[in-house]
Parts: sequence; structure tokens; C-alpha cells
Amino acid sequence: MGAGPSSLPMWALLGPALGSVLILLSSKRPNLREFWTLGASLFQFSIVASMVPVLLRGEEVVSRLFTMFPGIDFEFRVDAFGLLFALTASFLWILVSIYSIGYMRALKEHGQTRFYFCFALAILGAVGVALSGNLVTMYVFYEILTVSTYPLVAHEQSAEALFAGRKYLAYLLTAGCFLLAAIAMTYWISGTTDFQRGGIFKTGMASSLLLVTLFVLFVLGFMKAAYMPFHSWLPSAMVAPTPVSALLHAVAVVKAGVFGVVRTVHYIYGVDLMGQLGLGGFLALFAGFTMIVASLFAIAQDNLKRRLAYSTISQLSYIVFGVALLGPMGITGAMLHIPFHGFMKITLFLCAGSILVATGKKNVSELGGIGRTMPVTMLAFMVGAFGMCGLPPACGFVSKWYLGLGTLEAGNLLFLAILLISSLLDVVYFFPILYVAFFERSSGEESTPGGRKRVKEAPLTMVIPLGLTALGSILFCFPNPLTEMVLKLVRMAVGG
Amino acid sequence: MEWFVAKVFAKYNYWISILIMLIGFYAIIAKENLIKKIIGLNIFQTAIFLFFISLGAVKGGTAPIVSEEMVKKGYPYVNPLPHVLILTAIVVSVATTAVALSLIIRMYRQYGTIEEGEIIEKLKEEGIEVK
Amino acid sequence: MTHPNPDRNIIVETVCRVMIPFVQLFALYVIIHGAGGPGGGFQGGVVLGSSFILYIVAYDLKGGKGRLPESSRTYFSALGLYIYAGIGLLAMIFSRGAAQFLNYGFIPFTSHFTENRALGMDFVEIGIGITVMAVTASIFFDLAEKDEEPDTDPKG
Amino acid sequence: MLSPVEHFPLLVVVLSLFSAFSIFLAGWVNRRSCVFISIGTLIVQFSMAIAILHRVLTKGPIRYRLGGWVPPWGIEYVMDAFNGYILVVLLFLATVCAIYSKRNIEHELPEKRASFHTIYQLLITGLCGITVTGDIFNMYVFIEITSLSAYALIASRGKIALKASFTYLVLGSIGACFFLLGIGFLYAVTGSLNMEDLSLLLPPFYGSRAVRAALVFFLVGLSIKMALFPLHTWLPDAHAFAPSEVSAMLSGIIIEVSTYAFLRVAFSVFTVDFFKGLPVFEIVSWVSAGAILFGSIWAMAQTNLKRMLAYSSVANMGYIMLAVGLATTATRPPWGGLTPAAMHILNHALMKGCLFLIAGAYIYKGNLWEIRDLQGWGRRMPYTSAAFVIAALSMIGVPPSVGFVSKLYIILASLETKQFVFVGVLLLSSLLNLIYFWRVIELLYMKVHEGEHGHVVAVPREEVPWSMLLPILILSSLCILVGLLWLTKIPIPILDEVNAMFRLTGGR
Repeated sequence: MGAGPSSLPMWALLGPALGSVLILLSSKRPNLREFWTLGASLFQFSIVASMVPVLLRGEEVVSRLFTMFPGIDFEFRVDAFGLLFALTASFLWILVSIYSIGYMRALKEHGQTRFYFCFALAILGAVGVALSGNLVTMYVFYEILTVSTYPLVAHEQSAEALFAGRKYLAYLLTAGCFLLAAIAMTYWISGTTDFQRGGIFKTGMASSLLLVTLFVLFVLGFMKAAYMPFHSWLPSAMVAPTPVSALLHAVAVVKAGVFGVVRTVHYIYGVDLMGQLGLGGFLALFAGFTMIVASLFAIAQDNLKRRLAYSTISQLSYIVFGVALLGPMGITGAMLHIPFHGFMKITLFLCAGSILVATGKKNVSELGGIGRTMPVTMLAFMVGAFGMCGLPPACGFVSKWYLGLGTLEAGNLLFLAILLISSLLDVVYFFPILYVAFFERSSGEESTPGGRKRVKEAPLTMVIPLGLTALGSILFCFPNPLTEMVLKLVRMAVGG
Repeated sequence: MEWFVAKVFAKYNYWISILIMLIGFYAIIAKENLIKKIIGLNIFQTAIFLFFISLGAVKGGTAPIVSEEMVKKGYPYVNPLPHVLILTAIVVSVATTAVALSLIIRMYRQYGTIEEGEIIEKLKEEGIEVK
Repeated sequence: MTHPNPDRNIIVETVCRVMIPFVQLFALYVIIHGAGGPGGGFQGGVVLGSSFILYIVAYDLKGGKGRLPESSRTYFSALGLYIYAGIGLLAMIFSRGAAQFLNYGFIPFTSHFTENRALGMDFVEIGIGITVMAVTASIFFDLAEKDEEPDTDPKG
Repeated sequence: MLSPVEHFPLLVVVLSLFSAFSIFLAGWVNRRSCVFISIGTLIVQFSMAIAILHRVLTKGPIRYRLGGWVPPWGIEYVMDAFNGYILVVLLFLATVCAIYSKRNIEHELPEKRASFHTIYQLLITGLCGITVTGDIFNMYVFIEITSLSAYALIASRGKIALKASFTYLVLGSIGACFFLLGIGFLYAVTGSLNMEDLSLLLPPFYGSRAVRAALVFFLVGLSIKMALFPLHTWLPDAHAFAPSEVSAMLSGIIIEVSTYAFLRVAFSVFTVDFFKGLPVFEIVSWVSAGAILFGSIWAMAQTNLKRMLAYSSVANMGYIMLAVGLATTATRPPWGGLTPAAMHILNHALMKGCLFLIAGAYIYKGNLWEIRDLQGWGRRMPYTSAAFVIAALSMIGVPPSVGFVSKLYIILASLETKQFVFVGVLLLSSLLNLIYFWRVIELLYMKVHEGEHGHVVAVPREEVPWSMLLPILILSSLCILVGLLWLTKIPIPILDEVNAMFRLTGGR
């Protein structure tokens, strides 16, 4: 596989970096500020997209800046998997930017400059994580992502928000410490931290006990993936404004976590070593536990965003689960689930935000009849929910299909059972929302006799993005050039 | 006994300086009165000065002033370097004492006492915790 | 002398009056002998400073301050330092950078290297003596009355 | 013929001595001129220090014999890569603090401007002297000049600072006496005071108890001066109640220069061979690990911002000494030898200097000593508070700041020596840092009074004057830039030179 040196990754990161500075400078002029946000996101997406042809040619985009330690460069190395994540993140940033303009203005939120500034930095971190060529570089961006998201989580500045913010930092920076320890030990053992398909640990480098310990450190380090005993920051962080939740869940933070897990399994340890150490089964059980328990938790939530949060916890574990199956099909499914889940979950969150803006309602039980007043939003919601459950025509079906094939490939019926039960549970907590929205009457409806309720959607800047993401979710279920491209990238990443 | 002579009597200068040093150290730690603390500090420093001076001593040595007579007769003379060093160290110690005394005076003006415990009490009344 | 003080003692005053010039003379002797024998700028300076202290002890602080006001103490301490460091720098200047700081032999007081060296040392001792005198006196004055920080002592 | 640069080690010291007394004089004529003399001198000194460093790196060490006397009889100033580097760091921070002090001292001590700047220059004299000298007794004298000036500067704010300064004085004098005693032991054994001469004369006596006792005296004496846990008790009050630029100097450079003095004695006088088979550095590293943890825990318990920073300094001295403790066992470049320690000296100077100056800015504007008073000041003083966030993140160790780089290097050094406990300690400490710094950040920006949230309350902007803001902004931006610089390894060759000089990496 050829590798051409290029400055493209740098430019991709320069977009949000410059954007954040400009946002800060134009804090007094909202229009200009939001123009910079959009500009930066478009710029970044176009740079990232321009790397696609190179990748499809079978090359990698490499940009080596300087050497930090012998064997560790500050290096960007864009492979198919990284690009997939970068594409998802930068594309969804555009939509979320548009959406957040509508959202923030409609709710007349305070501290908007801070919001956009940190948003840009968070995307910088997420895309940086995607493009990094080794663990140390990745760690740098990973931590930037953590810190820059804090003001977003605590945006509301209420006691609850502050608590959520503290919790968020406590979990994720602790995780950062574990990650740093894991990275340092990886370097100590192998003398490098570069991502290589098939892993960098060779047999005889270290005892298996050490490697297993190290793996546990890695798993703790990527706590952003919100596995079950370490998940509680995520539902708490739901006090953040909805675009932030969308960003957190669908695009940046949690995906950076699972991205890291995939990188560790596939590119640091390698599938073979994972199998030898028996870590695959361990991780799969761990993820399976989260998939089911998180779904059960989700059923009990009345707050829509919290329910979505638990759904995210569950869905992220699908990705970890897929990777842990250690077969090509499972990994394909996991990699596909990253962008697909991104699209679907962002749709759901954007819908939740729209509902909040249009009606001020936050709880599932209050949503009676909302399917009629907000038809577009709720249709989009339905698409997302179908996807989450793995039903066609949404793209969740595709990734779950691959995951299912992965379990069969692993020859373990228990895993298949876990997957199916979890999908079933997804149905259990999503369909009531749809039922309430479309078939129940709202409590105030009786008092306005006869006549159809007037359609009352959220502002257009919010409806268009969520419509687009919903369309995207459907699009990826059907063969078309875009889906082809994604599949090709994933196949390249999996190798073979 | 032999051991005692060789280790203690023969090296009495060191033992004396250690003794003085400990006396000074005791005063620094145990005395409440700030002036006494400073006196203790001075005793402590003096012990070290004595130690240095005794290093340079030569039995029957004279002052190290070079004269023709001395050179001719080959008188032993004491090593002047420790003296020079200690002179400098004394300057330092004087300066330290001066600064310490001025601090004490200002504390006295501020709190009306030079007992450490009372000063800490007064600071506590002002709501400041001091170690 | 201007305002009569009941605490003042005619005997002490008179003895001090006689003593002080001799103390100061002795101080000068010690300073000048710093280069070739026992003595030196610091010791002489302290003796000189103590002559002022003696004056205050015998008379009063105000009188002492009249003799050696704060401004002149400042000037003296700075002057002494300038002499000391200036001599050091002169060595560098006269040798056009060939000699090190305080390498007095290169200052052309006379034509002999060793004599230059001895003279240079004397000047340095004088400089140190002046500074030490001023600073010792300042410390005493400050401790005796003023509510201000005394200066730290420069190296003697 | 000496080239002009070769005179610089001496001129750096003499210049500030000159300037000290010139300020003293100028104070009688025109008090406003004092600070300008001070800043001017420091800028000249700083450029000299850079010239020295350049010369030392290109052409090897400078040996300057005072008065032309040949060592070991005369006093010798020796500049090599190590003290060249320290000198640059020290004069940089001193310059920045001097610029800051212009307005702050006008505000806090209007009556004592002249004496403040005089003593400040004497402090610089002492610090430069410790750094450049190659004579161990001369080092003692300069240590005492530094300490005396520091006592006076701390006390200048009066009231509680007097007590703090007095405690520091007593403990500091004991420390200096121990140092003197150590010199006495070495002198008794060898009859020499010149460091290089000592290092040549000492090897036959390496087994001698007197020499070992000397090392212990040096270590304990300087540990008091550098406030190494558990000898740090003087530090919190002294650093908390001094004027802020003095706190910045105290935390940022004075205790570090004491570390330098220890390293110089340990590696130039005793040399690395002496320590073979002696557990000195092992003990030092374990004690430092304790310093890191306890310093951080105490810092969490503080309600006063400057005291919190002071305890954080205790922890950071732990970082430096931990790195020193690993210096003889970790030998692989780039993290082997003294590199992490020397690196953290600069890094800590930047971070802690910045934080103390910021604390001073809050005191200047609103007399805000307590952390809880800071609520909402993030928007009142946006630039200062942004600088605080950067410096605090750096302390926590968020990449790519200087704190991160230090942490990474020390972790790698601990891994090389297989001291996994230290890795844990370092990571735990960065979490503790997170707790106590985040508390402040949250108050500055996030916390609002009950029932206020959601409304944008227009607050008046109350920034400090630019001459105070500029140093803060410079230091905080350097927290990031220097971090990147370390990551690119551009300045590492300086430290490699240091390690080679002390025979710590390579050649073994």
C-alpha cells in the first residue's frame, strides 16, 4: 500500500482551529460568528472528502510533522477506517452547525460564543483522533476533545449542569490517565505506537499477563465509549443543549471512544493476538452485557434525551461487540455501525431538540399526538428508531446484518442470542415513543374540538438538517455510489 | 578507653561544636520568644563557624602573615582560608540577624508581642490560619 | 547638643567625644591594611559604622541622624559599591577585555603590575569599607527607630 | 584574549548588583525611574544569558577566573550547558515579573517602590550568582544573598507576611547552615572549594563517612531551601502572602535554583560514580512521590487561591525531584538523565509563574484572596481568566501543554526503571490537580448565583493594566508553545549536553 506525504490532514485540522479563533474574535457579531462556524465546517468537510479518492486508490495520506520520541512521530496517517470516522464527524458537523444556529437562537441561549468556540475545538479533537497515525498523537487530540466538551456539557450553568460537567470530567480525564499509562506501556513494550493492521505486539515481547493488564488499561482508557459500569457520565451529560448531545453521541465524543477501542483491537493488538489471549470473548461478553442492560435501563427512562442516551450506550457496545468477535464480518459490521449509528442517532437527537424548541416538551409521556403537529420531525424520528432496531429501510439493518453474520462466523450462538435480544429490547423502548406520538391524543386535545391540529414545526434551520440525516439513514440502506464508497472503505480497513 | 581517647578527647573540637549546635537548635525549636529563637539561630551558626575555624588550626601555628623571618625559620602557620570563609559567613549571619530583628520589631508593632504563640493567637482572631 | 536631655551623662558624652575620632582612625587603619595584613574592608567598615553607633548611644538618635542622614547613607553605600565594582570593571576596560573582573594588575596606577595589584586591592577595600559602614549604620538606625525594611547586607 | 561573551557570566552578576544600588540612589531622585532601571537591566542580562547559552552550546564551557587568580585558589565562574539553560530560564521569568511589578507594586507598596526594586535586583544578583559560580563557598554566599532578599521581599507586605517571612528565615538559615557544614566536611577532607577541583580530589574518599555525611548535609540543607516534602512547611505561607510577583519568583525560580544547586553539587562535585551503590536517589524519588501526593492533597484543602498554588508548588517540586531521583537509573535518551528534571524546571517556571501573576491580578483588581470570591470573574477579566485556564490545564497535563510533556517524560523515565508506582503517582496527581484547579475554573466561568442562569448579565470588563496583562499572556501562551517545542525536541540537545557532561546517559 503506497503512502504519499501530504499536508491535507493538517489543513483539515486547521479549519476548525482557525474557525475557533475567528469565532472568538467576532463574538460581538452573531451573524459573522455563525458564518465562520459554517465556513470552517464546510472547509473541513471538503478537505476530508478530498482525501477519499486517494484512499480509494489504495494509498494512505501521511503527514509526518516531527519526531517526539524515537519511534513516535507526531504523525497523521489517514487510512480507510480513520477517514470513515473523519468523514462522518465533519459531515455531521455541518448539519449540526446549521441546526444549532436555529436551536440556540430559538431558545435565546446565553454564552453562544463559548458554545461555538468549544464546538469547533471539539470537532478539531474528534477529527484529529480520526486522522492520527499513532497512539500519542491520538492522545493529544483525545484530551483536547475531552476538555473542550466540558463547557458544552455544563453550558446551562445550573447546579445540575455543573454536576454533570464535573462528572464528565472526572470520568473522562481519569480515563485519560489510564490511556496515557496504557500508551506509555505500549511504547515501553513495543518501541512504537503506530497503528498497524494486524497489531504491533509481536510474540515474545511481553508476558501475556502484562498484555492482558495493558488491555484492561486500554479499555478503561477509552471510557468515552461508555461501557456499562462506567457509563453514568453520559446520561448525566444530557443536561447539555441538544446539539451538544447530538455531537456527543453521534459524532465526536463517544465515537472517539469506540474508535479507540477498534484501533486498539484491530491495529495495536491485532486479531490474532486478541484471540490467543482470549480477550475477544471477554470483550464481547463485556459489550454484550452493556447492550442488554443499557437497553433495559432505557425502557425505564421517561425523559426522551435520557432514553436516547441509554440507547447510545447500548448501540456503542454493538460496535465494541462487533470488533470483539474478531472476524472480518464482525469488524465490518462494527466499522459500518460507526457512521450509520452516527446518522441515525443524530437524527433522533435533532428530533428531540426540535420537539423541545417547538413545544418545550422533554418527556416521552408528554408527546401524545405530536406526530400530527410535527409530522416531518416525527417521520425522521421514526426512521432513526427503525434504524436503531435494525429494521429496514434504515441503515441500521445493514450494520446489524453484518454483526449477525459476525456472530455466526465466530460460531458462537450465545453472541447471536445477545444480539437478537438486544435488538428486541431496542424495539421495546423505541416503539412506545412512536406509538405515543402517532396514536395517542395529547392531553389538551379534547378542549379543541374537531378539526385537525395545525402543523407547528420547529424553525427551518432545524428541520432541514434532521430531514437530511434521516434521508441519509435511509440512503445507506440501499445500493448507491455513496454506500458503495463506504463499503469499499470498510473492506479496505478490514483488509482482504 | 583507648577508643574513648581516640574518638572523643582527640576530636574535642568537633564534639564541642556539635554540643553548641544542638544547644542552638534546641533554642530555635523550643523557645517561644522570637528574639530567643534568633539567639538560638546565632548560636547554631556560631557552632558551625567554630567547626570551620578549628579545621584550620595548626598546633603552635602563628598568624599567616608572611615575613622574612617566618620564611627563614619556617614557622608553622594556621590555614587562613577557613578564617576568610568564616568572615564571609559572619557577614551573612549578621545580615540574617538584622533582617530577623527588623521582622521582629515590625511584628511587635503589629501585634504588641514577640511571643510566637500569642502572635498565632492574634492571627487566628483575624481569621488567618498559620502553620 | 541642642536640646538638653536629662538622661544624658556628661562623663559618657565626654569619653565618647574623645573616643570616636580614635575609633574612626583605627577603622581607617584596618581598612588600609586589608590588602597586606590582618584587617580589611569589612572589618574596618564595621568599626567605622560602630563609631556612629557609639555616637547615638552617647547622644541620641536624632543627633546621629543629623550626622549621617539617610540620604548620605544611601549615597555612601552605593558609592562604596561603585568603587568596588568600578575597579573590577576598570581592569577589564584598561586591558580591553583581556583581563578578568578584579584583575587589578591591569589598571595603570603605576607602571608595575604587582604595585597596581596592591593599589587596586586597597581601593576595593576602601569601597567595601564605605558600603559596610553605611549599611551597618543603616541597620542600626532602622532597628532603632524607623518602620522600614533595612537593606540586606552586601557581601563583605 | 577573552571574547566579550566570556565576560558575560560575571557581568550578569555585577550588572544587577550595580543596578540594585543605582535603583537605591535613583529612589532618592525619582521614584518612577526605579522600575525602568530594573527592567532595563534585566533585559540586558537576559540577552547576555542567551548569548552565553549560544556560546556554550557552540564552543564549549566558559571558565572565568575572577581577578585572574588560577583555581583552586581563585574563585572561578563556570558556564556550561546546564547553568546556561537555568540562567536563561531564570532571567526570563525575572524580566517578566519585573514588568508585571511596575503597576502591582505602585498599587500594593507605593511607599516602598525603591527599596522593593533594589531588593529585587539583589535577589537577581543572588540567583545569577548561584547559577554561574563554580566555587562551592561562593555558592553558599549567593544562596544566602538570595534568601535574605527573599525574606525581605516576602515581609514587604507586612502583617501576616512578617510571620511567614520569619518562619522562612529561621528554616532557611538552618538549611544554609547545613549547606555550610557540608562545605566544611568537604573542605576538611580535600582542602579545596573549587567544584571541579573537588571532583578530582574526592574519588579516593568516596567511601569516607565524612564525605557521605557532607552529601547528606547538602541534601537536607537544600531540601529545606527547595521546600521538598516534608521540609516544605515554610513554603505555603511565604508564597501565599508575598507580593504576587515575588510569589511567582519564589515558586517559579527560587526553589528551582536551589534544586539546581543540589544537582550541581551532586553531579559536579560528587559525580555520578559516587552514587553507585548508594540509595540516595532512590530515597529522593520515594520522598518526592510523597511530596507529589501530599502537596496535591493539601492543595485541595485550601480556600485561599495563592496558598493552593503554593501547595501545588510543593507537589511540583516533587515532580522535579522525582525526575532527579530517576536521573541516574533512566539512561535512554530522550527521557534519560536529567532531561525531565531540567525540562520541568522551565515548565514549572512558566506555569506557576503565570498562575501566581494571575492570582496577583485578581488581588489587584478586587482584593480577591479566597477562591470562593472568584465567582463570575471569568467574564469580568476575560484575558486574565483565559490565561488561568490555559495555565491550569497545563498543570493538569492536558496535551500539548508543557505540563503534559513533563508528565510524559517522567512517566517514560519511570517505566524505563520499572517503577510502576511512580507512573501511578503521577497520573493520580494529575487527577488531583484536576480537582483543585477545576474548582477554580468552574467558579470563574460556570457557577452562577441562584436563579441567575440563562440570563446574560452584562458585567463591566475590569482588566488589569496592560503592563500586568502582558506578562500573564506571554507566560500562558508559552505554556502551549514551549510544550510544542519540547514535543518537537528542538531544545533537547541542550539537555543532552547536560547529561553527557554529567555522564548520565551514553558512555556507560
